[in-house]
Amino acid sequence: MAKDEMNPAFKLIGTRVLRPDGLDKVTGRARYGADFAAPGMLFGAAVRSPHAHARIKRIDATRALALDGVKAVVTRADFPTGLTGEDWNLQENCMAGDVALYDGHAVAAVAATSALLAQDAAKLIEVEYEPLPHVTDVDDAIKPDAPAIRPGAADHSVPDGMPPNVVRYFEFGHGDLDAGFAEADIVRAQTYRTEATHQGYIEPQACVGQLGADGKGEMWVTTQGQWYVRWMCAAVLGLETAQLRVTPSEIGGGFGGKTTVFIEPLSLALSRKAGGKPVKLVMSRSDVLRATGPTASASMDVKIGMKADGTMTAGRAEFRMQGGAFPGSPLNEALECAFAAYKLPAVEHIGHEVLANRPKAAAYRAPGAPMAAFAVESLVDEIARELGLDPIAVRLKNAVREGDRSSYGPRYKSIGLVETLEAAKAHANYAAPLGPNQGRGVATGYWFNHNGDTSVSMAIAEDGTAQVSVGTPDIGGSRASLGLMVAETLGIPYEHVRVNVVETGALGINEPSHGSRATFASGKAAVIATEQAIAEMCRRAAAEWGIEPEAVDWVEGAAQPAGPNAGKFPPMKIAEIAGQMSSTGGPIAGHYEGLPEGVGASFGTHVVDVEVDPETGRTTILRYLVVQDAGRAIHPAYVEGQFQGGAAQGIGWALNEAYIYGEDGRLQNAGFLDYRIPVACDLPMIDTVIVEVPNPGHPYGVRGVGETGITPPLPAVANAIAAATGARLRRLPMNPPAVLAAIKAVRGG
Amino acid sequence: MVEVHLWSGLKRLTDGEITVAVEAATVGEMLDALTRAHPGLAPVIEVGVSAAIDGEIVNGRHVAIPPGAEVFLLQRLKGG
Amino acid sequence: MSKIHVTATVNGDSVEFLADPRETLLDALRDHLGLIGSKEGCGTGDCGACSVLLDGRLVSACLVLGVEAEGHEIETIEGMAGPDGTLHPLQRKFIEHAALQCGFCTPGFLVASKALLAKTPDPTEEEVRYWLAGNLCRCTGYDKIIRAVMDAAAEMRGAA
Amino acid sequence: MHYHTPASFEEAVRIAASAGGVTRFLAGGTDVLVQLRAGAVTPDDLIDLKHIPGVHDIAATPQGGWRIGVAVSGAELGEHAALKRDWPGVVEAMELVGSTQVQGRATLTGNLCNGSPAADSVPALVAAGARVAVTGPQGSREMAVEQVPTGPGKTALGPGDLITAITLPPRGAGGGDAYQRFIPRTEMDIAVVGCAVNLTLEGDVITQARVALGAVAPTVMLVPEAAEAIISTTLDSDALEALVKVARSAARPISDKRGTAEFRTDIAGVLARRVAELAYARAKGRAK
Repeated sequence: MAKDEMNPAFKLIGTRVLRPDGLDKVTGRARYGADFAAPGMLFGAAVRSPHAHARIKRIDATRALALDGVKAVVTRADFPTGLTGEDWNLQENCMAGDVALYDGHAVAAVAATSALLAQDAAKLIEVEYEPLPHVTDVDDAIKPDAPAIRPGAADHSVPDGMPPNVVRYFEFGHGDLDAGFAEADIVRAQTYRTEATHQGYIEPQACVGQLGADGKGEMWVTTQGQWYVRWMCAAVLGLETAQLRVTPSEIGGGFGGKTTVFIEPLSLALSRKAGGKPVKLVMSRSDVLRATGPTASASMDVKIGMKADGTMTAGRAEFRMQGGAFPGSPLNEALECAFAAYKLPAVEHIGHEVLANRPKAAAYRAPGAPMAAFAVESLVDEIARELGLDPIAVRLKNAVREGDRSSYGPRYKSIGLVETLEAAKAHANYAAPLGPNQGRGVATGYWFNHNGDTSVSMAIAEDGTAQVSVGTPDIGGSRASLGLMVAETLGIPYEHVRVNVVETGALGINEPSHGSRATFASGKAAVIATEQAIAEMCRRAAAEWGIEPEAVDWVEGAAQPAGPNAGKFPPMKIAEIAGQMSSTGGPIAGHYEGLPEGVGASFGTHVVDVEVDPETGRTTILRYLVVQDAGRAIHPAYVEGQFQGGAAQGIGWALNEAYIYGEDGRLQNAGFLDYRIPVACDLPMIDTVIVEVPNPGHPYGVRGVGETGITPPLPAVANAIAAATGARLRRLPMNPPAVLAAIKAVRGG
Repeated sequence: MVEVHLWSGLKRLTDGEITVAVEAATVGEMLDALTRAHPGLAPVIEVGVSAAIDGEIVNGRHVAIPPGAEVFLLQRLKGG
Repeated sequence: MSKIHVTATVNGDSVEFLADPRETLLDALRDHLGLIGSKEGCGTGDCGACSVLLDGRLVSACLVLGVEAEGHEIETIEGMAGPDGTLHPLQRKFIEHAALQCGFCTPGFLVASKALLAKTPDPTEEEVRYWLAGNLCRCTGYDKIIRAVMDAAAEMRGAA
Repeated sequence: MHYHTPASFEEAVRIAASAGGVTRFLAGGTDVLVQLRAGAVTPDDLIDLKHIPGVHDIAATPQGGWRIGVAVSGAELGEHAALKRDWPGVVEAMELVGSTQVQGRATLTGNLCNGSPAADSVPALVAAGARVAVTGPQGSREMAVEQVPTGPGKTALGPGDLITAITLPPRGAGGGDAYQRFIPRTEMDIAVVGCAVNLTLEGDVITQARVALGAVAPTVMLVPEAAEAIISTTLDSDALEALVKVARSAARPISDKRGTAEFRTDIAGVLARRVAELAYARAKGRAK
């Protein structure tokens, strides 16, 4: 069915309404993590390891505690023992036990009556370290003779005889690989490497925690998921989960980095030790970069076979990833996304997860997918170039469609890859003339999207306006899109709906705003809850009219008889029903608790033009086009915003962002000066095309849009640089020294 | 019977089998049956897995598996 | 360590506070005066989230000591809308253009953009981008922010 | 930390001389506050110079040069049309330091006293032949800017010494200067390499020149051989080629998080050529 045939005449869906939190955010009133204060509040500071790997021999807080106004010091000794699995990983990462595992690993924390005093006290806590051999590079960490970071950490998946730091091993695939490669006219294999990058949210982690001797606690925190903060803090501290109440603040960016805990359990531990006084902890930017979760770094071997006409016959990917001193790098996600865009008769994936002396990796926008895309989409481009084929034509020839078997096994349901490729091909940017030292790059990207535990409640107010309580913090305008869907469903003005992101006491559990799920999952849940409330309002009207509830329809914000046979009554508007609700049966509300099935995956295609200064190796982005399948854009401006923001992060990852560790294993660029995220003048306007192949699993056709956009830029930029210079870069970042060296290598001098 | 396609890395735990046929009407029953058939899979399933039923990735044990459905076991996915 | 008594004008109001000499103007605004609209994203002058006007000059409040404010005039995001709450055209255009996602960098961008338009009422896109290079945004890719500033500038020129 | 606001340089020197611990002078504060925040340096005494009369002034000297107060911000330099006309290279170099916000505070003197080999304004000051007036416990003296930095984070200023002004010489006829730096992004980075060229023409021929390089040695360095390579030439391709070669051989960079030694050496030559061409065009009145 053609898209426009499926597109009913929505009143609100697809309009660019003003976001409900806009006024607070342009006036400075909106309250973020560090903006909360509680009466009697103390201020905390953490002591962090200056070593990449060191045994903690002694911690002496005597001098700190002697300062007037210092109220509590906590170390690992203040946390419960006996945790296992991910609970133990979380606890160990929040506060080092016997061994500090990376530069920036917290080893103690202190609470005092002012922030300056807490910082002074932290400096007076004496920690005696015995430095141990360290390793930070993924390819070094996987060597058999690398320093063993956590013997015994390997899980059931690791076959015997693997090097000591391999903690997870993974393989999957299908088809006859040898036959596939034999069938190809050209087989190429290359190794690609990406460095770890940070989500780079501008708001550092911040929280105020309060915990009494009775085990009851409160927390105000910037987070993507207040229920995750609750269970994680409870697990780390050995508390009863429901005794903690966690209230999310406005959130200053997360991109996956705020789906876990770092300082939050420390503030509760300090509070408990300080007699239950609330304790505020705010990370510095350098703490954020050293000690919160960046993404993994990857080393990737890829092999692809292709016929001369561009048909891909086989693909193989073997990835090595380090996600810090803990398991949990996005290895399987990376491998499952690697060949997701291609119909391959034979494919094999192998993955090794390795420990290294770096902070525990956290999720970062489409975790794993950008690295995989860098490797696979670069090699597809290399082969297409060698065969003289158009990059979009090659991708169209092999593109997966509905019903095709995916590289990771299951068959695809409705997807829009072909539509994004066609739209990219048709866009003016794909035909724009290029000058000297300029080149064009194309790449596709994929993300599964996700549903997750979801609880939503909605209720009708006395005047017929509506409130919606959701558990997914609003990171990029989700209150606007949820408000649009509820208003559309109810048939009332958008302005009559207030969407609230609520604390953990108000709803059943929710997964965070991650996996591109907020608009899909909370949206679907809100629509279901709204339909319950509508059904109830129809029942109230039916009772009033003395007809069967089934004989009542809901049309444009009013109950009305379903047809001439149902009776002749004037429509009963929502305000009228709401105004009488106390006398017609009480509150009118709806709710949803569950795992909303029907997730729709999202493909995207990016086209970038660059100019490379052949004398300095500096890359300038001239044009950038994002084409992505949104399913349906509820609020197009915020869909475009997700596309543009993902592209900008990907461009940063491609060109200049990287974790730089010294020989001593310490992070050398723990600040925005040398951790170089794109600034306004680094980028052009970012053109967008929203493709809408509606997701049949969502009442309004929504797919998630947040994550796919960061996936194609890494290879798209690499492919454009190759087109501009003839030099192929297979390692990120493609910063000026790297590009200049590559240019010199191909030009012989 | 449901034919469950495993990822090939699990072969070590299933005596080399890459597809396992089990009697199950829901995801939960399928996972329990897999563990009974191949106890080595228990830690894998305990850590968390997703299932794809006719192309749709699901996480709930309650989700029904229609007769003749194509079922894949996948590692639990994360998002950012 | 004794604190110093500081008198300054903030958003047109005379204010007094006691500052530890190590505290920044940003600390003073947020912790002593309750003006939480200016944000700390880095503390090192690299992100612009704490942008304020000091005697009309755009500065990072994290790179000014609280004690240095003595006798000076400071304007923060809280002083940008009119006394009756009427939004400045930049504030309005940021909402209309969806120029914010998380909104954390927004106060800094607004204050910095206001300083730009006071100096350069008809900036080119390139001028806007370079002026705002010290204001980091991680959500938007800057596209809609630049459009909002250009549009506000056009409206303000028309209104003048 | 004690905070002082002396009303004269003499008083500032007295406070510094009587202070026992770590002392820092404060003008723009864009380096001092960053060090304070990082816990790298917490001064016992912080001496704010902004209350001293004249520190905010840009004044013409009787000889036709310029005297720049120690608290003049980069933004104020950039707004001074006459200074910018005479010494566009010095002004553009200072304007490259940090963001617009940092420009509102950062000063030439602070950029110099921070002792960074990558300081943007310093190569331009060196190429311009700028001098500093110093006051200290031993009295007052003058020195050339290139004598001030002695190593990364180190200067020739003794305890209690402080710079009271920077003086630029008269521009004279047929002169032009320029500064460029190389950074990975378009803004907000520390120079990977910086280069300033100041030259004077008679007709088409360069009669005087000074070339300075930044971030390729422990201090900003004046490169007389580079000047010699272009003096008595019309900056033809042979002269430019010689300049590139000399600039590269003068560079003694290290590899660090901002660039490799090889890259820096390469770029020193590229920038020397580009900057010399711009300075030449300015001297000819063909460029702003």
